[in-house]
Formats: sequence, C-alpha cells, structure tokens
Amino acid sequence: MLQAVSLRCSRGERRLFTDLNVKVERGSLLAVVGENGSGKTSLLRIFSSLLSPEQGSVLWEGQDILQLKELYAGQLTYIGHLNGIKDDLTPLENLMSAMSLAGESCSNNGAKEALEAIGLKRPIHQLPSKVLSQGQKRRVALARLWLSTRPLWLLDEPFTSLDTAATAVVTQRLHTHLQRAGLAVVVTHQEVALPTEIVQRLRLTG
Amino acid sequence: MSMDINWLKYSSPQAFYPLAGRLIPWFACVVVVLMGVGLYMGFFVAPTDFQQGEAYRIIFVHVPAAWMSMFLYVVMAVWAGIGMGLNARLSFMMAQAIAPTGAMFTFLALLTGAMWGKPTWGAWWVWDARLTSELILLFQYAGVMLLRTSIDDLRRADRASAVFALVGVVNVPIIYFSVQWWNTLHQGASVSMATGSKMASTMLTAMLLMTLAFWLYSIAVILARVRCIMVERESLPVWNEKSAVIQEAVEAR
Amino acid sequence: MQWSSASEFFAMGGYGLYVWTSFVATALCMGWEVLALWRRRAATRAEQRASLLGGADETTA
Amino acid sequence: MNGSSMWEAVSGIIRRDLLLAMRRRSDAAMSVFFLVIVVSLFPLGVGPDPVVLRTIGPGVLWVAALLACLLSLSRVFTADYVDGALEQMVLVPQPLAVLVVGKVLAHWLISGLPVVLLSPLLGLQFGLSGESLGVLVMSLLLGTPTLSMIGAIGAALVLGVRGSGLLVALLVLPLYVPVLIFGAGAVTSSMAGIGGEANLSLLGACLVLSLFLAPWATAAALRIALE
Repeated sequence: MLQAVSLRCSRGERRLFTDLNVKVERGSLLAVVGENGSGKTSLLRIFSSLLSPEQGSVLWEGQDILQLKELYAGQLTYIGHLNGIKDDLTPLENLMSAMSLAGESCSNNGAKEALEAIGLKRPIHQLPSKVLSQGQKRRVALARLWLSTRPLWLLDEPFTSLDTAATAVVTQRLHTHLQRAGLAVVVTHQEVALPTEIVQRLRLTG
Repeated sequence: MSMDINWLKYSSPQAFYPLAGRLIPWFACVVVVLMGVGLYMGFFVAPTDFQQGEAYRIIFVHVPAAWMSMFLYVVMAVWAGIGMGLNARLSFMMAQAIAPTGAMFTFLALLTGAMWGKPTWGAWWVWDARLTSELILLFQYAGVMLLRTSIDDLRRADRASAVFALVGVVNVPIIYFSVQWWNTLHQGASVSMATGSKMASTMLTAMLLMTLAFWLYSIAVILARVRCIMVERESLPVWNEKSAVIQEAVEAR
Repeated sequence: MQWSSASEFFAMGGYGLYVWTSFVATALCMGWEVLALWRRRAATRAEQRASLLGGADETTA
Repeated sequence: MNGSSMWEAVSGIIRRDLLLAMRRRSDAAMSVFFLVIVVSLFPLGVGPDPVVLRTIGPGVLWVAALLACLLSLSRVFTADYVDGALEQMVLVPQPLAVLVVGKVLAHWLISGLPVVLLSPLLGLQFGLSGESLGVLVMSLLLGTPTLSMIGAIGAALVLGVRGSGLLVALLVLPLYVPVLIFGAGAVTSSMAGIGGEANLSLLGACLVLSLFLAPWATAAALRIALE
C-alpha cells in the first residue's frame, strides 16, 4: 500500500499543493489529473523519491520511503516523461541495459517478446533508436512494463505520442498488473480505460 | 532562570530575524572600540621590529584577515553541513551570508601578504604553502558564490553550493601539505614565513585585539547580510508583529 | 611613543607605501562592505514597507 | 541488495557506456587529439632548447593531461541527464555512490586511459629518459582516475546549469592542484635522480581518498540536480 501523508510541495515561489493525503491500495490505480503546471509530475517524483516533499511523507507498506531508500527502489518501476533511451543503442540494447541496471536482468528472447508485445516488430529491434519516431521511442521505454516484476508502477503520461492501438495494449497491461495485486500511479490528461472501481482519480488544481 | 533556554526557538527564521537585529548594534560598538585600541597599540605602543623595521606592522591586518578567511570557510562549511543534514533553510542562508565576507578577507590576506612580502622577501609573491593555499581558498570561495548565482532554483543552489563547500574543506589542508612537500623538493624557493624573532608581548596583544575585532566585525556583517537574505527570499512582511519595519510603516501612515 | 613627528609616522621607516596600502585597502574593503549592506537593507525595507502599506490599504478600504 | 546484483548493475553501466563510446568513437578521440596539440604547442612557444624542454616537460605533460580530463568532464553525466537515463540510475535498488564509481570508471577507460597510453610518446618529444617515461606513465595511471573521480563531483554539480562548461573548470581546477603537484613532482624527482616513489605513493593516497569520498559527494550532487 502506498500512502501520502499531508504532502506539501512548492516549485520556486509557487505553492503546488498542501496537505495532500491519498492512499493507493493493492490492485488499484491512482490517476493523477490536472492542468499543466498543477504539480502532477512533482507528485509522481515525490512518490518515486526523486523529489523530497517540503512537508509530509510518503509511506510504503507503512514505512517512510526516504528511510527505506534502496529497498523502496527495489519495489518500483518508474517511467518518467523522459524515455531514458540512448539514441546510439538499438531498442533491444536499450531495453536490456535498462533492465540489467534496474537489477531485473532479462534474456534476449524475453526482451524481444516484450518489444513485440508493445507492437515493435523484429526488424525494428536492430535499428539505432535515433531513427525511431517519438511514439516508437515511447514504446521502447514502456516495454519495460512487460518485464517488470515490481509491485509499484509510477508512470508519467504513458500514453503521450502513442496511437490508439498501443494505448489499448498498455491499458490492458496495466489491468493485468492490477489484477496481480500490483499498484500504479499514472499521471495523465487522458481517461484511463479501466473499470471505475479500481481507478481512483486525484485532481490537482494548482 | 534555568539554563533550559530553548535554543531551537532561535533556529526558526521568524525568531532569529529580530534577535539578529538587536545584536548587530552591540557587535558594531565593540568592533569600533576594539579596533581603536588595537590600532593604537599596533602603531604607538608596539615597538619597532629589529629585523623587519616598521614593515612588520602589516601583520596587524594581515594575520587577522588570514585567520578569518580560513575560519570563516570552516564555519561556512559547518553551516552547509548542518543545512544538508537537517534540511534547515536558516543554515543555508547563513552559509550564503558568510561567503562574501570570507572571500573579502581572503583577498585582503593575499593583498597584505604581497605588501609584506615585497619589503621582507623582495618579491610580491612566492609559491609558499600558505600563500598557495590562500589563493586556492579564494578560488573556492569564488566557486561557491558562482555556483550559487548560476543556479536559479533556490533550493538546488543552496544544496549544490553546500556540497562544494564541504568538498573544499577537505581540499585546503591537502593543498597546504602538498605545496609544503613540493617546496622541500625545490630547495631554492624555500621561504618560511616564521620571522624567527620573538614577538614582543605588546605586538601579540595588538594582533589578538585586531583578530577579535575582525571576528566580531564578521559576525555583525554576516548577521546583517543574513537578515537581508531572509527578507529577499521570503518576500513577505510578516516576520514579527513587533518588528521595527511594521512600526515604521504604521508611523509612516 | 616611538614617533617624533607626524611625517615620521607616515613614512613608517621607509615602508610607508606598503604599510599604508595594506591598512587603507582593508579599511576600504570593510567600509565598502558595510555600505553595500546598508543599501541592501534599505532596499529590503522599502520593499517590505511597500508591501505592508499595500496590504493595509486593502484592509481599510 | 547483495554483492552480485550490485556488481551486475555496475558492470551493466560500464558495458553500456563502453558500447556507446564504441558507437561514437570521435568523442573519445577528441581528448587525445587535444592532448597532442596542446603538448606540441609548447616547444613552438618556448623554443627548441632541449634543456628547457626537459625542465618544463613533466609540468607541461601533466597540465595538458589535466586539461584533457577537464574537457571531457561534461560527457560524464550530461547525456544521461538530458535523456532521462540518470533518473533511472538514481532509482536503482543499489547505492547511487557505487553506480557513480562504475560511471566514472567507464569515463576513465574512454578518455583517461588513452591519455596515459599516449603519454610516453609525448614524453619523448620533451626528451624524457626511459626511466622518467616509466614514472610518467605510472603517475598518470594513478593520477588520471583521481582526476576523473574529483571531476565527477563538479560535473554533477553543474548539470543543467547555464554556462556549465566554464563553471565546472572553476570548481574543479582548485581541487586538481594536489594531484598536479604530486604527479609532475614524481616525474621531476625521477629526472633529478631522487626517484619518484614518494610522490607516487602520495598520488596513490589521493586516489584512495578520492575513491572513498568523491562518489558520495557526486551521488549527493546528482540527487540535488535531479530534484
């Protein structure tokens, strides 16, 4: 269970949110919505422990994530609005090096299957990533979700520059993750097409 | 009154701001008195040095400036460390307030050192361990301040300059040692700053008085600067209802 | 007292240039620092007062 | 979080960075070219007198190596910072300081080691004897990793900051002074017949110290840069 307790966050002079409390249970998804600049990404970064809140704390299974440190990092998969893709590496190399860095090494075949699952055909796997389109690069980043065994997923605008087919595939993958008692926090300006009883919406007003 | 004063209370900017404001005039008065006495002793009581003649009188500003330059760097690093450890805004503001004064004393130590070196050693500059470390110290002060001004986000500026200040504190002793080592290798340039002559007690007294004056001057100036920084940063007029500013404002109406 | 005249005092046994440059430079630096801080404080106060009076106007209006 | 998965993460970083360097060989070649050009400029500036060249040789070679290291510093983290790979690195279930060591080691293999390997050739231009050449290589072998370690702190501090190229030089050069003194000193003393062992062991001490301290400072700086 992921819990935010009276979080406060400012960027520069601007107060983004104060006294924010929210709880995400296993098997459910938190959709963070709001206008640009309302602090959605900041909230996700606080959840990921990249950003420390001005006040308040984030608890994972009842323990402060800033105390858990690397143990907490071992529980989550974070995909920010930057893809973390190296232009000079192929999609396959990118995916495999990202997984081995995260401590979840995968086989060559496993990585290929993940890339295929998100709709990147085999010939593309061997091209340098710099020739890919934005949507294809996003898919390479999101392919990690098919290999991740972590319970908590933190996704920043995962559907950006994805076509409808890919959006549906990713949504389906999210659904499977939740059904296996996973949790997810998704920052999005689109509706997440999942059953309403497992989706909790948090609107930030800025 | 028990000794159980709540020191933590003063660690909040709201309580610190008026306290610092009350302390500054006192420090300023003591500085004026100490400097007056110190200069009088330095120029009129302390005797002429039999080796260096009157040129030695430069130590009454040189040594205090050099001591303060190093001492202030350590103090700045300590505040930076406290800021990093406790995530305390006031500590970072203190570190920020110390840097310009420390840099000024470092510059003065180098300048007065050159003024002293020319008549005694015959050269404005020698690559002596103390001079070199002092020069590097100036670069580090400059680095701390430049790093701060190049980062727009205040929180990041605070923390990044704190990390650099802490790294620098390890560096300066290593440089001192390494230059000393290097100088023993190059026998020719070996110059020792120790004059060898025994210091008259009046000389020592004058020097210590000047050091104390410089120290209190630093405290006063740093407190004044930290007050300015607080107002600039928080950009709010709500420090304390009793604050003089509000009274002034009311009177002005 | 070791100085018999003011000119002897300013000559500093021939080292006057070095000694006085040091002392004057120190005095100038300190004076400049105090002056700069004084101005900075005046600026912050003016800003504070402006925002205070602005706030007061709103409440009395 | 055991030793083997830690090693896996570190070796993964090193492999990836080496692979990236292989794909962009010009980057790695740049610091070597820089070194050669700077070192070749000195004889043209001070004249071809072999006695003068031999005297200034150790210092020139070391300063040039130091500048070459400095020049390549911006490459340590910038690309990862821009494309988001750095965020992923921070969110790895391993201590960030350990990953920093891997990152810096990879950087040294790409831009430090070529400098070390090329140095004897450049030493010949300055008329260094065989034994001094050996000491030069040894001193660079111990010194350049220290330069990379220290430089990583500066590189992490200025990530995403305007004017970062100049700023990193201002921050890092004062920290390079001891390494320069011991490194050039080792070669000079071997030429004077005193033997460079004392200076070399001091360089080794610097390397050990920087290995223990710099990764923590760099990790802190990276976290600050990413906030």
